[in-house]
Amino acid sequence: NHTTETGPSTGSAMPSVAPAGKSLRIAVIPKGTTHEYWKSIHAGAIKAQQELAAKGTAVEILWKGPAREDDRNAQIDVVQTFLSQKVDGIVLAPLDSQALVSPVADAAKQKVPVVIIDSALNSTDYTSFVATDNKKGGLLAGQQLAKVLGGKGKVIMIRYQQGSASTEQREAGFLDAMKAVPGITLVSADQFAGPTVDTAYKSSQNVLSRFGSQTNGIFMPNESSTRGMLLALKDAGLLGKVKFVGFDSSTDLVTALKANQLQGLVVQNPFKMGYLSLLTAVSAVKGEKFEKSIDTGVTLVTPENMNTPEIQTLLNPPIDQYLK
Amino acid sequence: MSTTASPSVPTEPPKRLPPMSASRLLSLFGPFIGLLLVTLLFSIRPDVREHFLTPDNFRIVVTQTVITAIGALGMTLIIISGGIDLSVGSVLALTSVTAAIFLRGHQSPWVALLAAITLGGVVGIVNGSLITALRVTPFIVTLGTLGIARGAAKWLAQDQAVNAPPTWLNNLVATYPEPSWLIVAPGVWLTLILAVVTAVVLRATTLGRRIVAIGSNETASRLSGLRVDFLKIGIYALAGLYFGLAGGLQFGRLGMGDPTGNMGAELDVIAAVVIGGGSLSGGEGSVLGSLLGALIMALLRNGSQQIGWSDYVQDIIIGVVIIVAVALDRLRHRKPAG
Amino acid sequence: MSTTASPSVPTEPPKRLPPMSASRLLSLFGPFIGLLLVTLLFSIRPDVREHFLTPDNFRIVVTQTVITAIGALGMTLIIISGGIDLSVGSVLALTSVTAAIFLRGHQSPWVALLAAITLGGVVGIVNGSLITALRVTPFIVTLGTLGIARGAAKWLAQDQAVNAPPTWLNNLVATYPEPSWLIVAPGVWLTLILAVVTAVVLRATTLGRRIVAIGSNETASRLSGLRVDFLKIGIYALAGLYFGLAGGLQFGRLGMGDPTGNMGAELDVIAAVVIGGGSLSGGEGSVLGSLLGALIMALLRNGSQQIGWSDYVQDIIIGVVIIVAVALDRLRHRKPAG
Amino acid sequence: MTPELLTKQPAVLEMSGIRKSYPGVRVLDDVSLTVRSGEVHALMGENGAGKSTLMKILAGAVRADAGTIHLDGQAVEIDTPLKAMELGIGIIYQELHLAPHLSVAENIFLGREPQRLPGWIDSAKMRRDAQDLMDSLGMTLDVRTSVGGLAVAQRQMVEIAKATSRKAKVIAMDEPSATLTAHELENLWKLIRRLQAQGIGIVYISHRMDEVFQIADALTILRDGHVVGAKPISEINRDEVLKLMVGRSLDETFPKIVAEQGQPVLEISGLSRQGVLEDIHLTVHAGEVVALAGLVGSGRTEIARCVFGADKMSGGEMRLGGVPFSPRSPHDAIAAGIGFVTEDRKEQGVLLDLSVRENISLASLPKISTLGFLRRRQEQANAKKSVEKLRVRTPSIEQQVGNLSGGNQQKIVLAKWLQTAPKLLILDEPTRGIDVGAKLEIYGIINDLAAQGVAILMISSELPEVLGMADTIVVVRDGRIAGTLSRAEATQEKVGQLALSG
Ligand SMILES: Nc1ncnc2c1ncn2[C@@H]1O[C@H](COP(=O)(O)OP(=O)(O)OP(=O)(O)O)[C@@H](O)[C@H]1O
Ligand SMILES: Nc1ncnc2c1ncn2[C@@H]1O[C@H](COP(=O)(O)OP(=O)(O)OP(=O)(O)O)[C@@H](O)[C@H]1O
Ligand SMILES: [Mg+2]
Ligand SMILES: [Mg+2]
Repeated sequence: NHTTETGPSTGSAMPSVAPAGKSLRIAVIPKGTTHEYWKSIHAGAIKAQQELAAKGTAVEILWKGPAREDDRNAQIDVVQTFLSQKVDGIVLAPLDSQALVSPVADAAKQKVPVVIIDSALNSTDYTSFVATDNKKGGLLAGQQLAKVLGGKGKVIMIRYQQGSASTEQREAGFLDAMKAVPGITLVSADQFAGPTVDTAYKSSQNVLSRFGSQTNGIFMPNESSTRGMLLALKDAGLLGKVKFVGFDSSTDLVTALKANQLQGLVVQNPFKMGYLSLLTAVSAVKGEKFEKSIDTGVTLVTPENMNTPEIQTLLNPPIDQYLK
Repeated sequence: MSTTASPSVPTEPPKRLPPMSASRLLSLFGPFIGLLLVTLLFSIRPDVREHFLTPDNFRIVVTQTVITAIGALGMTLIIISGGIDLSVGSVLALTSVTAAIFLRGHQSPWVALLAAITLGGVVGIVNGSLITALRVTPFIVTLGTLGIARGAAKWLAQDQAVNAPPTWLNNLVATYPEPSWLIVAPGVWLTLILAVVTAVVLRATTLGRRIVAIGSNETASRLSGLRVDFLKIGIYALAGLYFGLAGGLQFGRLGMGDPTGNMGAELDVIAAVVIGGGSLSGGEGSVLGSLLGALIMALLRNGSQQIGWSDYVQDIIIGVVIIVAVALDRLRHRKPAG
Repeated sequence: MSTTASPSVPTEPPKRLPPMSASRLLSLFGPFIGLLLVTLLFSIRPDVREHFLTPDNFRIVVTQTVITAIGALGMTLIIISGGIDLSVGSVLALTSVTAAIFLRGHQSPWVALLAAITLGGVVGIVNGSLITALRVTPFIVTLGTLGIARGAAKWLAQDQAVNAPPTWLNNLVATYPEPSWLIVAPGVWLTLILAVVTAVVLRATTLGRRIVAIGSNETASRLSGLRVDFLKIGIYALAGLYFGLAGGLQFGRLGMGDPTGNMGAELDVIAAVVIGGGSLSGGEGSVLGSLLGALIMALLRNGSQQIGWSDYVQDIIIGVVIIVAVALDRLRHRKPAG
Repeated sequence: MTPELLTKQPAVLEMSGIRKSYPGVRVLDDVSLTVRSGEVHALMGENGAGKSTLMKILAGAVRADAGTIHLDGQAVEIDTPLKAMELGIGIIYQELHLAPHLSVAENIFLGREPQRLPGWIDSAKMRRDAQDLMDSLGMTLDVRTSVGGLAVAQRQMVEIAKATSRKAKVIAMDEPSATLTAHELENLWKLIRRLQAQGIGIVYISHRMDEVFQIADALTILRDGHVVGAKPISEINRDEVLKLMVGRSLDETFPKIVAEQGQPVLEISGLSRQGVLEDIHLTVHAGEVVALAGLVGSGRTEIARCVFGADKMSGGEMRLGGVPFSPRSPHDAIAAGIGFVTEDRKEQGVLLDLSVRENISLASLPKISTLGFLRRRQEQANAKKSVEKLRVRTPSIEQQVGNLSGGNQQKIVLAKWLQTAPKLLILDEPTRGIDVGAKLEIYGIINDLAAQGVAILMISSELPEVLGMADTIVVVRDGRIAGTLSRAEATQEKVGQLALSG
């Protein structure tokens, strides 16, 4: 159980905000808890916590997400409950750009700083925004696919789920990239993969059954959909024959990349996101200086560049080192 | 008014019933016992209690309960009449999207809310009509409309969350209401008023008694000259109005219409009714019980989070509480075995 | 009374039954009609038909059906006995995670599969025992275990998908099986064998007869000497074994155990049974029907995606088909009113 | 009313040319029925003759294929129960139809509750009116109690109150007396006389010949869906009625054969059950028929349920075949050789959705199976034999039991238990709703069983049956044994007196 981690309390440098012996309580609220992506964020936050502790600021991380990544109500409830617990600061990956506006406004009223991570929020009440440029990610993926296709061919994109802002931006970015290449036609871009690998697998099978024989390239906008498509390609005997670019990383996907079953993965830096967001939140609580907006960057990983040390740290964030 | 006809205690064996026995006391306060137990559970640890037993937290929990509670009121009517409605989650999404679309089209908030309520009623009429016309069980019809309403919501919303400018609708389920003398959100008061109205309808009106009669023995009701089909359509329509209202409030809560939201809400709503003493075979159910059932579930989620239990502990505990609550309820009024 | 029947007793068809009426034909081929209609629907457009009506696509669809179909077989037993099980989705997740964990721990695939099946049976025993011991309706008990099993899955998996090395389990539900003379995945054959066994149990054994009897009138069954509680536990346990097997195959299909997977699968499984002629009030249900029900639903999704309908059109069409299929079924054997 | 006066009365109800078929069965064929104002018109016929169906058509619960109905000389179309009610037709169905979660008062006034304002129930008035009704029926029953907890006879009285409380021109009563004992029956008859005086026409269905000749003014007899006779009661006698009903002459006296008694099979001593039974002593020998007599609610069924393991006893002991016996479930009791024909056939006796064959074999599945597999042929053969032996009127053994007439369903229950070849057979109201011919067959079966050494414990509310068939009569009152009489010493008066006051 790693729900709450308490750093060693070695007294505080700022007794006015955090009286001696009492640590700062920062709630970190992901969109979900199951994906490796969120674990990396958690690990990054813990790294920041340990560094802060070493500098004499004790921070308690309250890690809690909604059960499902599409349950806006549940995430609102989580935020509100933390507010009633009087946490000192909040790091939030909003499930939705609109739905979380009012709880964040509540936080602002109570003078609790909120650092938004991962996805945007339609509001000005937050303290700082630490995120990836998802549209740029989609664009990178599209450019890579166009490159490996030699600028022509038929392409499939299966969307993730309705109402998921970050993947919608990736999809939009990808479509922009495709539009820029006249030799490429999109044969299917309006089906959805659904929330799990299983749903993505079925969806991919069905779409491939119709278009598989004529398809040259594929893009999938997140980890579970990329995984599902890999399974479907394997079934259809198309692994390696169709050019395929995915998004996000996991052990399986990295293996596929190595085997040249994927020609590219666009990865974010969730570890850095978690790390920076906690530091930013603590700075805000303590009234120190902080950045209003931080881009943690997207990187295109290809079979060629995947063994470079920078990419290796991106692909294998030191999760185990921080999360037992 | 006759008090023995209370829908929550209908099957007590009549003759040998002691006037105010332990079992009768239990049956009156039974639903509160669950509430009390859950509250105690989270008040043991002082560090949790400190944040749990506060007016602020109470405010948060009751506000979180509103949508499930209003849904549960409608569902209580349906379940007492021997039916069930699985389409609630989808209808919440559909009507909240509708409210958002109206607002986005610069209609007044009143019109938007009314549109949501009306659409809820329309879906109810469709459900009721299909059930009576096709003679298909409510479970299946509403499983079908679950898909249809969800599809309609996605279609209306063009597969995207529908944002709308803020209006007073957003204040309806705000945790800190304006004006602040309201103490809790207007939506909470609305829920209470609706609950009283529903309880009165069930106990004191012909409609209410007929709802119980249909759930208790449909054939007998038909043979007694009740227009069962007509009544059923009416019940689903009425409940649909509640669901539409809940959808309107759901819009207010999020400030947007989410076509993929509230999935699985039907199970929460049904669980609330059954925890509160409703019987899925019809004829039994209590308005107060359903409200408390909804509250218990919200309290459980809230408390689990405050105590810092993981997601899976929460899943497990809520599952256990549902079973235990209903088991206690069965002990209260045990039926003679066959 | 004599128990040794003389073999000479004539067993010609009962006297006044019309030899082969339209309604009898309908009731035999009814479930196929739905299948045919759906197939026709997607075969109208030549460009879709070209890819839809192919052996390869058939292979894909039947393979996708396997898990729902096996679940539906177990659910058929439960529904015929007058019960219901909402925990299926969670049990699928729990048992697929279990299989993954065993494999990751370097157990043989046989052990992993057996573990999944056994655990499914254990959850079934728990469900059955709670239902009979607490006298709480199956809907509520399994709503509770839905949460509990889901929580257990997340806990076992430590909130993460559990990856495991590939074994022959992954071949069980592969679209192109090895050896290739199998034509379809071994899992499909397994499903068919299980279906035959289940149908034989239901029609030709005392157990089957008792399952039907309990679903038809529990009190009368008890008074006729059936050990109803014992049987019920057995039925949920047996169905649990099916669910466990389905969970094992689910693992095989993905090559991983996903603790958050298969949410809502219970509704698919129940819908399959009911589309196939099962009645939620017990006593009725057909193995063949349930299989076809599962197939119809998979075919609908497959076809909709091939034809390129949007998600919402799919939602709506599937909803409509569920209602229409059951309405047709009701026409087939209409019960006397009043 | 005298017959002469009656024939001058106008007809309130005229049904003519009524036809009704179900798949495979023609139930009613050109049936006519004329009921005059103030007349009690008995409708008689064997089980499955079509009596209930005719009444359901009258009440709008079933639609006829053809035929006309006139009320007060005017042709009417009755398509729903509501319509029938509005036209002034009241009915007491053979199978009770009450809402268990509602109170007695609410059931009586369901659908036409007294209202203060439109839609608002005036519950005080409703309660008063209901109480008055029950009082006038001689029932001491608080109308606020919910129907779910009432005994069958009490529910029957609620049905009667419900049907008669409406402003009706015609009231149909489908075997109202089947579940009643003498006391309630007397009240029912008083009520019928009152209704009669108001000029209401009454259709009265019963299989009890005595009753019919006591209360009816005229009589219509159905056989196989045809009217085979319609006469004023004064122009017909019992033998003729019997002959018309069954198509042959019948000797109506009880065919009791006293069998040789063997060892005690069931010995009950000091049996009690909290709040229901106290200190019951009872012995049934092989070949003996012991009848439990008593008023409704006296606890006879409870005794049977305890013996059968369906209810737990709280004190006392039982021996079966000389060895101590304490069944924990019906399963135990059946395994030990007990059979139990329950009184409530719809809830506890038959499985309405299943076929005749499946119902008959339900309690004896182990006997017709090998290693858990059913021997289908044997099952069919057994079912056929039973159907023939008990003369069940059914198109086939595959017919759903729910489609059989009430009396035929009762025969299926009996057939089911005969399959188990019990040592002790408990019969709770075994001839309820059974026609005269079939009754005689059942009595014959009881004789046969007794002759084979089966012990029989019979519960019956029909005194003549008790007196006619029992070797020993045990009278139960308020959960205690009020007295035991041998066949020789028992008379109607003695039993009645014991049942009422000891
Ligand atoms: N829904 C139905 N489907 C098929 N057959 C039916 C149906 N309802 C009644 N029957 C048949 O109609 C015939 C007449 O039934 P009905 O109930 O009218 O008999 P009854 O004269 O009232 O007999 P009883 O004295 O046993 O009550 C029976 O043979 C019965 O099997
Ligand atoms: N479900 C019940 N709840 C409460 N009391 C009951 C219930 N069932 C029966 N009783 C009461 O138990 C007593 C014994 O009933 P029982 O059925 O044994 O009587 P009985 O002599 O067989 O009468 P009947 O002729 O109606 O069958 C009655 O007072 C009855 O009202
Ligand atoms: Mg009848
Ligand atoms: Mg009795």
